[in-house]
Order: sequence, then C-alpha cells, then structure tokens
Amino acid sequence: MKRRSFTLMAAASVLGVGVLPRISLAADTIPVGSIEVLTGPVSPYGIAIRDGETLALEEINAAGGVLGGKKIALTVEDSAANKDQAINAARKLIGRDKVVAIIGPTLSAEYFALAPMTNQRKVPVIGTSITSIGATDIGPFCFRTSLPEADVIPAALRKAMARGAKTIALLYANDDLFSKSSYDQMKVAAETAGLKIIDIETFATKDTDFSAQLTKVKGLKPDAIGIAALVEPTAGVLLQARQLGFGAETQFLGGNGANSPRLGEIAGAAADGIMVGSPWFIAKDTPQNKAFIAAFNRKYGKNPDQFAAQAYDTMHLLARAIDKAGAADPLKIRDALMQVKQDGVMGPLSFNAKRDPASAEGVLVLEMHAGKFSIAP
Amino acid sequence: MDLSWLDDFLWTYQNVIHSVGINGLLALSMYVVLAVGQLSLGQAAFMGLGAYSAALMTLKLGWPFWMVLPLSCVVPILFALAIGLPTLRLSGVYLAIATVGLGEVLKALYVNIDYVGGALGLTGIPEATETWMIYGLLALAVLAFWLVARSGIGRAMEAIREDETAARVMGVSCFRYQLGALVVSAMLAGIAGALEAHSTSLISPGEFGFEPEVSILSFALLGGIGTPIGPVVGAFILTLLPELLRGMADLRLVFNGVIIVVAVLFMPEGLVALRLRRRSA
Amino acid sequence: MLAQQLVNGVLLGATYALFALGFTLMFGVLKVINLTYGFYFTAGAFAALFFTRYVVASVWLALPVAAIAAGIIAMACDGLLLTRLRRRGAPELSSLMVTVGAVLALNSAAAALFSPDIRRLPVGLVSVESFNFWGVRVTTAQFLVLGASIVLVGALIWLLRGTRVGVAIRAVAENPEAAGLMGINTGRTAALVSFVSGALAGAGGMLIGLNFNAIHPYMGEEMMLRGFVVVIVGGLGDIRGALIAGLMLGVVEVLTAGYIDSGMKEAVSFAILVLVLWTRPSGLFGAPKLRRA
Amino acid sequence: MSALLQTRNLTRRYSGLVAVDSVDMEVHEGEIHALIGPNGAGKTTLFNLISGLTAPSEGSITLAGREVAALPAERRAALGLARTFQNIRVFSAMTVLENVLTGLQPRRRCGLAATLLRTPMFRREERTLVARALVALETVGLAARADEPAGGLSYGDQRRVEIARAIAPEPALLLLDEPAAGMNPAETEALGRLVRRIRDGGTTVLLVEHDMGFVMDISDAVTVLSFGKCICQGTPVEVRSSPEVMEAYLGQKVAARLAQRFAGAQAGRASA
Repeated sequence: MKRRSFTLMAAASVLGVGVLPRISLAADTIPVGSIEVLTGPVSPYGIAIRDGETLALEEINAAGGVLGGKKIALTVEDSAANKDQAINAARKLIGRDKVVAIIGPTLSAEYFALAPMTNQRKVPVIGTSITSIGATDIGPFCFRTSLPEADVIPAALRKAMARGAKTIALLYANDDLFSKSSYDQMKVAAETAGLKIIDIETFATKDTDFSAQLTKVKGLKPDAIGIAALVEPTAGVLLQARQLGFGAETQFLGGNGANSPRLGEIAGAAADGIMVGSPWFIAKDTPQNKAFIAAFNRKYGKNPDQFAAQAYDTMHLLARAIDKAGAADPLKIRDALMQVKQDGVMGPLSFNAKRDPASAEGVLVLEMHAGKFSIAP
Repeated sequence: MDLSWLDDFLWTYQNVIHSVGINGLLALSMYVVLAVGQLSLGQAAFMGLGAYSAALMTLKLGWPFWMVLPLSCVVPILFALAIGLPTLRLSGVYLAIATVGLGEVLKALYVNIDYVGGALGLTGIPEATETWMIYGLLALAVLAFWLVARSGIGRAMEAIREDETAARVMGVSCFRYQLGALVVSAMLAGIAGALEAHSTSLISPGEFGFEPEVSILSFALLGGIGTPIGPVVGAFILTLLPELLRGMADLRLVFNGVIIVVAVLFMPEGLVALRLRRRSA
Repeated sequence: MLAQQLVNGVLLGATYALFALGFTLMFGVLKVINLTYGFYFTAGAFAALFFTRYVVASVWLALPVAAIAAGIIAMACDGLLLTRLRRRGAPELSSLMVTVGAVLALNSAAAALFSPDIRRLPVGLVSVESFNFWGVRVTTAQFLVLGASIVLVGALIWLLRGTRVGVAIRAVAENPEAAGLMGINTGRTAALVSFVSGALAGAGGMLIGLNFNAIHPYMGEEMMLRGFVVVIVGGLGDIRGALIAGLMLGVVEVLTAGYIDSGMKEAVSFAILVLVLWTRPSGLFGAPKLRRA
Repeated sequence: MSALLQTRNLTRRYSGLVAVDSVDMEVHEGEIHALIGPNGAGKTTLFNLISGLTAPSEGSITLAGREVAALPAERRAALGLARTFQNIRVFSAMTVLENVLTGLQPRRRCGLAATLLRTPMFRREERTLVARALVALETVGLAARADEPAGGLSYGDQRRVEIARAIAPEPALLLLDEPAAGMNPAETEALGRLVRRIRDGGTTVLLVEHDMGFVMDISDAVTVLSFGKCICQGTPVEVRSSPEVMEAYLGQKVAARLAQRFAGAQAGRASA
C-alpha cells in the first residue's frame, strides 16, 4: 500500500492535480459543471451551448445567485468530441470539482459513454442537445431538455401531407449518431402519420457524391424526400438533387441537422422549399425570446441559434432546481429537477417521468426561402 | 495518514490511468511489427475488432470476462492473416498500403450492421476491466518482448529490420517472422480493444480510424523501437501530455504528426534511444 | 435509369482517376508512397477557394493558380521531408512513415487554421445548369472534370513521352543511379516530378471541390482511401492502370449504391483491394513482382 | 570426388538480356573453386541464383544431390549454403559478435516457448552458439573486437566480420563474392591463408574474384564465365592455357584491370 500510494502521489504531481485546495472553495459558491465540444469539427455546437449557458449564468448570479445569495461557479470542460476526454472531464468535475450537476455533453455518443458512470455516482446530468432514443433511460440521474426529434418531426410531416404528399423517400447519413437517430424517428413518424415510405438510402457524413442514391430515388418519384443528416451533407444532397432535376414537385424535409442558417449559406437556392421542425425560432414572438436575443447580441455581438437557446433555458431551470432543493446536494437537486417548471425562451419547460421534456408546445415548422428560414405558412 | 484524497484521485483519474496502460499495449503492438521492418497502419482497426468482438461476447452471449478477454484476439488475428498472407510475400510496403484504409472500411461496415449498434455502437458494456489487469498484461508483454529481444529470435528480427536480403541468406525466413509479428501485434491490439471496451461503457464505430492509428505510430516512434520499453514510455508521454496541456486540443494531432516526422528524420533511435546489450563476451 | 447511373459512375470514376494520376506518377518515379499527396489536393482546392473569393471569380484563372500553389507545396514537402531520406538511402518504410506523420500534422493544422467547415466555391462560378441527353443529366462542372481529366492525362503523356524532361523522368524512374551517372540531375528531376504531381493534385482538388460543392480540410484524406485502392488495383506507378482502375471503381461504387445497398460502397472497394492483393498483387495490368524475384 | 554443387542449363533472362545463359557447372566437395570472367559476365547473378536471391528462368541447381532451384534463400541456408556480398552487408547497428550469432540462425533449435521460459536447453544453446561464434571470430582474427558495433569497423574488418558470419554455421558450401576487393597485397595474402583454412575445416569454397594472382594461387578449380556463358572449366593450369579463355578473357585484360581498379576505388569510397 505504501509503495502504491507513493507511485500515485508521484503520478498526482505529474498530472499537476490540486485535489485538496479546490474543496475549500465549495462553501460560498455552488459548483456546476458543463462538458461541451469546444475544439474540432463539432465545436460550433458546443461553443453555442457554452455561450447560452454562460449568458444565463451571468443573469442568475447578477440577480443574487441561488440558495440565498450563493453564486453558481460554472466549470466548462472541453470534450473535443472524444469519448475518453468526455469521461475524463466528467470524472474530474465530479471527483475534483465536486460539482452538484453537469450540463451536457454536446453529443449523444458522449452522453452514452459518461452517463452510466455519473448515474452510478448519483450526479444529475442534463443534456441540452441530446436527441437519441433511449439516452435518458440509462438511469434516474439522466436528464435532457432537448426535445427528441420524435416530438419535432411530425409537425413538418403533417405540413407536407397537408400540401399533398402521400409517399416519401428517406435519405440519411448512417455513420453519424445524430443523423441516424433523426432518421429512426423520422421513419416512425412517417409510418404513424400514414405516409408511405417507398425507399430508404444511406450515405456517409463526409460523402460528397450522392448521385447514385438520388438517381435511384428519382426513378421512384416520391412526393417528398426526408433528409436526416448534419447541415453540410444535407446541403450537398440538395445541391445534387437539383442538378439531377428534382424540382418544386418534390417536397424536401430536413431533420434537426438541417435546422441551421448554414443550410442556406451553403446550398443557396437549391435549399429553397425545404421544411424543418424546430423547437425554437429566432423570430418567435414572445417577451422571453426577445429579451434573450437582445441580451445575447449585447454580450456576443451575434444572433443565438437553437443550441444556445436550449442551453440558456437549461441553466435557468437548473438554478431554479437548486433553489428548490434548498441545498447543494446532487440527490436533492435531482428530486427538485423532477418538479420545477419554467416558461422560457423555448416555451414551457419541465420534465416528464422519463426525464425528457414534458411539452412539445413550442414546436414550429420552418421553410426556407432565398437562403433564409421563416415560419412555414 | 488520511488516504481519502487518494480514493478521490483514483476515481477521478481512473479513465486516464486506464487509457495510459491501454495505449502502452497498443504501442507494443506497433513495436512488434516495426521490429521486423514492416509497418502496419491497421493497429487501431485490429483494436476495434477486438473491442467489438469482446463487447458482443459480453452483451449478446453473456460470457464472463475471463473468457472474453483471451478470445477477443481471435477476430483480429483472422484479419491479420487475411491481410498479411498475401502482402508479406511481396516486398516492402504492401502491408502498410493494404492496412491504411482498414480502419475506415471497418467503420463503414460497423455503421451498416444494426446488430453491432450502427452509428451509436455498443452501449451498456459492463465495467469489467480492472487497473491491475491492464498493467499486469502490459508488464507481461514488456517482459516477453524483452526476453525475445535478448535471444536468437530477437537477433533474427533485428537482422530482418536491418537488411532483409542478408538475413535471408543466413537462413532467416522473413515471411514467417513478419507474419508471426503481425499476428502477435493483432493479438495485443485486440486484447487492448477488449480492455478498452470493458473500461468505458460505450464503443462506437468512429473510434478506430486513421487518426488513432497514426497516434499509435507516434507512440512507438517517440519511444524508439530499440527496446520494448521505449514505445511504452512514448505512449505514456503522449497520453498524459494532452491532459496537462488542455486547451491545445486542436494541436494534439499536429503534435503527434510532427513527432513522427522528427523521429524518422532526426532521431531514428527514438527519444528513449536505448538498445539492449545482449551479451558481452 | 441505368444509363444515368452509368454516367454517374463514369463521372465519379473520372474524379478518382484524376486524383490517382499524380499519386501513381509520384510512386512510379520517386518510389515513395507519399501520403501527403492528399494534402496537395486539399491545398489546391483551398487556393482556388481563396483566389476566386478574394481575387477574381474565374475558373480558368483559378485552375492554374490551384495547380501551381499545390505544386509548390508538393515541392516544398518533398524537399523538406524526403530529400534527406533519399540522400541517406533510407528504406522506403522510413519515407512512408514520414509522410504518414506529416499528413496528420498538415491536415490537423489546416483544420485548426481554417476550421473544418465545408465551404464551396462562389455560387455562379460555373453555370449550375445541367444538360439533358435523352433523360441523362450532366452538369457543366461534370463536363469540366471530364474534360480537364482528359486534357491533363494528355498533357502528362506528352510530357513523359514527347519532351527531353520526360526522358529524364523516365530514366530516373527506371534506375536513379544509372540516370545520375548519365548526367541527369536526379535531385532536380525529383523536384520536378513532385511539382507535376502536386499540380495534378491541386487541379484535381479544385475541380472535384467544384463538382461536389465541398471544400474542407479533410477532403484529401477522404480521397486518399479511394486513391490507394485505385493505384493498387491499377498497379503501383502504372498511369494507364490508374485511369482504368479509377473509372472502374467509380462505376462499381455507383452500381453498388444504386442496385444493391448504398451502405456497401466502401466495403465493396476494399473487397476489391483485398481480392487484387490476393490474386494479382502488382495490379490488374502488371506482372507479379514477388519478393524472390 | 562427388559434385557438391551442380547446375544444369541454369539460365536467367532479364528483359532482352540473358545474364546467365545455360550454365553447367560443378563444384566438388573440399575444393576452392573460383568463378572468373570480365565485368558483366554474370558472376554475381550466378551467385544470386545459387544462393536463392534470384529465381532462375530455367535450369536446375542441386546441392549435395538435392534439387534446390525452387527453394527460397533461407531454406538453402539451412541446407548448408552460406555467402558474403560484394558490397558489404554487415548489420551495422549490431556488435561484431551479434553479427556472427545471426549467422548461426540455421543452427538454432529453441523455439518461442523455450525462449520465453528461458529453459535450461535455451541457456545451453545460447552458450554453445556464443562459443561457436567466438571460434569463427578467432578464425578471422577478430575475437578481441567482439563487442564493438560492427558499423564502426574498417572496411577490411567488416569484410572479415561477414566471412566470420558466413563460416560460423560451418556451411557445406561458402560463396565469397569478391573477398579481396579493396585489399592491399598483405591483406590479400592473409585472406588466401584464411580461405585455405576454411577449406581445410571442411567447407567447400566458391569465390568470385578479379585478382588473377590470388585466384590462380589458391584455386583447385576455375570456371570462366563470359557474356553469361560458361566457356571453360578446369584447373588453374588448364584454364590459363585454354585458347578460348585467352581470347575471351585475357584479350580483355586491360578492361578487366581497369574494372578492378574502379571497383577498388569504389570500395575505398564506401568504407570511408
């Protein structure tokens, strides 16, 4: 034992760890952690989330903090979209920083990797961008505030059917978890809504040539085409579809990945007419939303996107739960999370028994015209 | 002495400690191929095959870990034979070329097979890897390679590395040694994969592609292949360094790449430029 | 529909062939598997992107700019990474390892510098209109790729067969030592071959980026995987083989995606690679070269 | 005397060039046999064919009555064939002793299991091999430098390491490719004594050499190769008096001398 502890102390000094001093800080602030992708290809999402939650945090602390004047101290760790780094970050936040709850991580795969461990350690984790089926089934400490796409897609499908669609072909990126779960839920939603699925095609997220799949789909003449992929391949599919002669007679529907202003920037006119379901839209006319957008612009000099909005709401909801719990205790905060309600920028937000968002009231259908989304007529 | 901080420390850094050891095993799996003058760019792919087959044995068949761990090297070895048998009969770099895309191709395969979890991969893998298993195996592997290096087999391997033709006229069958090394290397990588899968609860298709592959090569080259210790030291350094230099995540891979370039151009012996003294007469 | 799919396949195959051209030339002459080749491809595309965005939005000017920029980068990479090894007479494994490390560093640095976002050349650089021949659609960009591939192949063959420089290149490819003794400056020939290969890659990067509307730091790495299959199936260093194998791979991939399962595309190309390695390791068109020979 | 090595119709073609053209040659047990001929006559190719580094286009090679033409080089080594190279190929990162130990690979019997377990048999074998290697080093006069890195030795000493490495397993047939190249007269004389000692130890020697004095002095038999063809085979006296050789070989004496000097200069540069 003695030798082992020596080795470990040596290792500890190598790692430059200050385990001990951090604990004393915990008395006057409430430590909260967040794990987001801040570097690498996926970083735009993680950075938007960090911006949203940081804005909310400043508002909360400026308004007197929680638990009668204690400030929330937020530590944001970078996961770099890497499973091991996400796990390391969660372990550090819990073991070293003693956080009472974790917001994040950005990606579903990271969530599946770290949630079994945090759940075992009984620390609530609240995903703000997790859309995969089954994520919150991992355990009672696993939450998310993002609507699963199953709640978002039907609205867009209904709109397409109202415009006369009876058959649909689905295309999705099968190597990306976000896209795959988007497709899974699109498929179920289409079946439930009574749309006939006449073809399913796959591609890889980094593919650039979709002509084989699109040519096949074109031969089957579907009324609508659903694309479940991140924004860049979605744009690529649309551009090539137009080249192969798909016109206005075919309606295009996008998954959550297509719900980004970047779609118009990349695909230009080729993206005209695509519809997406969205839990939030920048032009949504509520006082909370207007205040949020103004504050976000003041702080960052740019408009927020849906990921920032979701993170912003989540941080406010967590603060409420800490207050309601009455103590900086992860167990009590978990129970409080099950009870709190809030009317935020996304609309009404609370958790159902499966720790998913209880309401899909805020969902809108957006349609693209001339490179910009607007609420579909 | 109050050791509760130690428990915290161990818990907090458990995953780092595991990664360090597993990367050490991977570095050794690269070492053994380099030691016979070949280059395999499929070590991450072999690791992925081990991880997937082990996780499937645990999740779908419910086999105990002590059975799963040794069996996890079967599939990687079969792949190593399928690729090694034709390419190692050829001269030079065919093995490297044939393995360079293996990781990416297997990724495409994994995402297309729902039985292995598609794009998500396999989740809910029970935590069965213990720290002592990783470091025990690592110590065992280092010892074994050290014993081999200080023997006739080790001399034959070094001869192949220095001059294949000269080695052949001395009765050394380059093909047999190289195929054997590849099989051992696939075995080690496969076991490392099984340990990795049962250390974190998730394995996903994207984890075993080109970038981890090149990182494994940088472990081995940083440490140098003069001794089996070198690659392990290289793996330790390059796994811990990003933990120390957080915020430079974007540059981590740049750094790994530069290490390879510098190692080959300027210090072919590696950073830990040791060479076993086999015997003094 | 089959006609359209075959056209899709040939057009995709033309991009593979175009990519593999410089790669196989580089191996044929310099006897090095140079993995940084994928980076030249990316570099050409980015050079064209910046040129058309900030200087002049013209395809005809951007193409030589992309080619020359990538050619210079290729020459610099060869000079910095491989000349030293060549002089030392290092084994080909060392050269391969250097380029493996270099390509990881270069790609990651490019991603950190330019962000990994997918960009596209300015809209309207070429007409987006597509032509319809009896139901088969081909776009202007695709014609451009096809046409440029044919012109570049022609130019390369002329360079190798019809010029003094070409004679020197072929002599170095045959036997560098003998070529050196005959008074050919092998160092300069190596630099020239690097430049030509890099220029081919850069031109390919721009045309393919234009065709698929996607320019990003990892585009070269993506192509590299296909490039390997093409040069091995075609025979390492065999230009004609690379062209045929490229077209073949494109058609096979498209037909697999169109008629079997779009998820099997990668697996099919790798299966072809393994099959060729087992049966005809020197490529479909070459004579087998065993270790014993 | 029975033929230890026999080639029949041995031929190797390269595109448009016949490097070795239906060579019939016999090397008898216990002799020192020289292979001579002008530069480019195909001597090194013939060596590569015999040692298995080059595959024949046609013909047969028998070693001690056994057909070996289809066997890879490593199998022929196990059957008692050893060789040195014209351009020295010692393992420069290894010590002198390790080089010679590597030459003893065909005599190694312990497998992986014995190696890992360090069985008594393994230890005994290592001791025996080291002893044999030291004997070989003693023979070439390098025993004192056994622990030096081979790469640091002089050109002549590296050549001797190569010879020690080749004779350590006590091969039935030893092929020496231009062993005297780049040596001064005193060294050449010492080499002659060494080759005789090797022969007396029971190893048949086949050597390629340009130094005619050396060849005529030590050889029991000589084979003359010209343009890939075997034009004469016999004792040194017979060969010297053969009109074909006079015509084909000695007529080109000047060229051969020049070639020899060139090779020597090259070798000198390589060792520098």
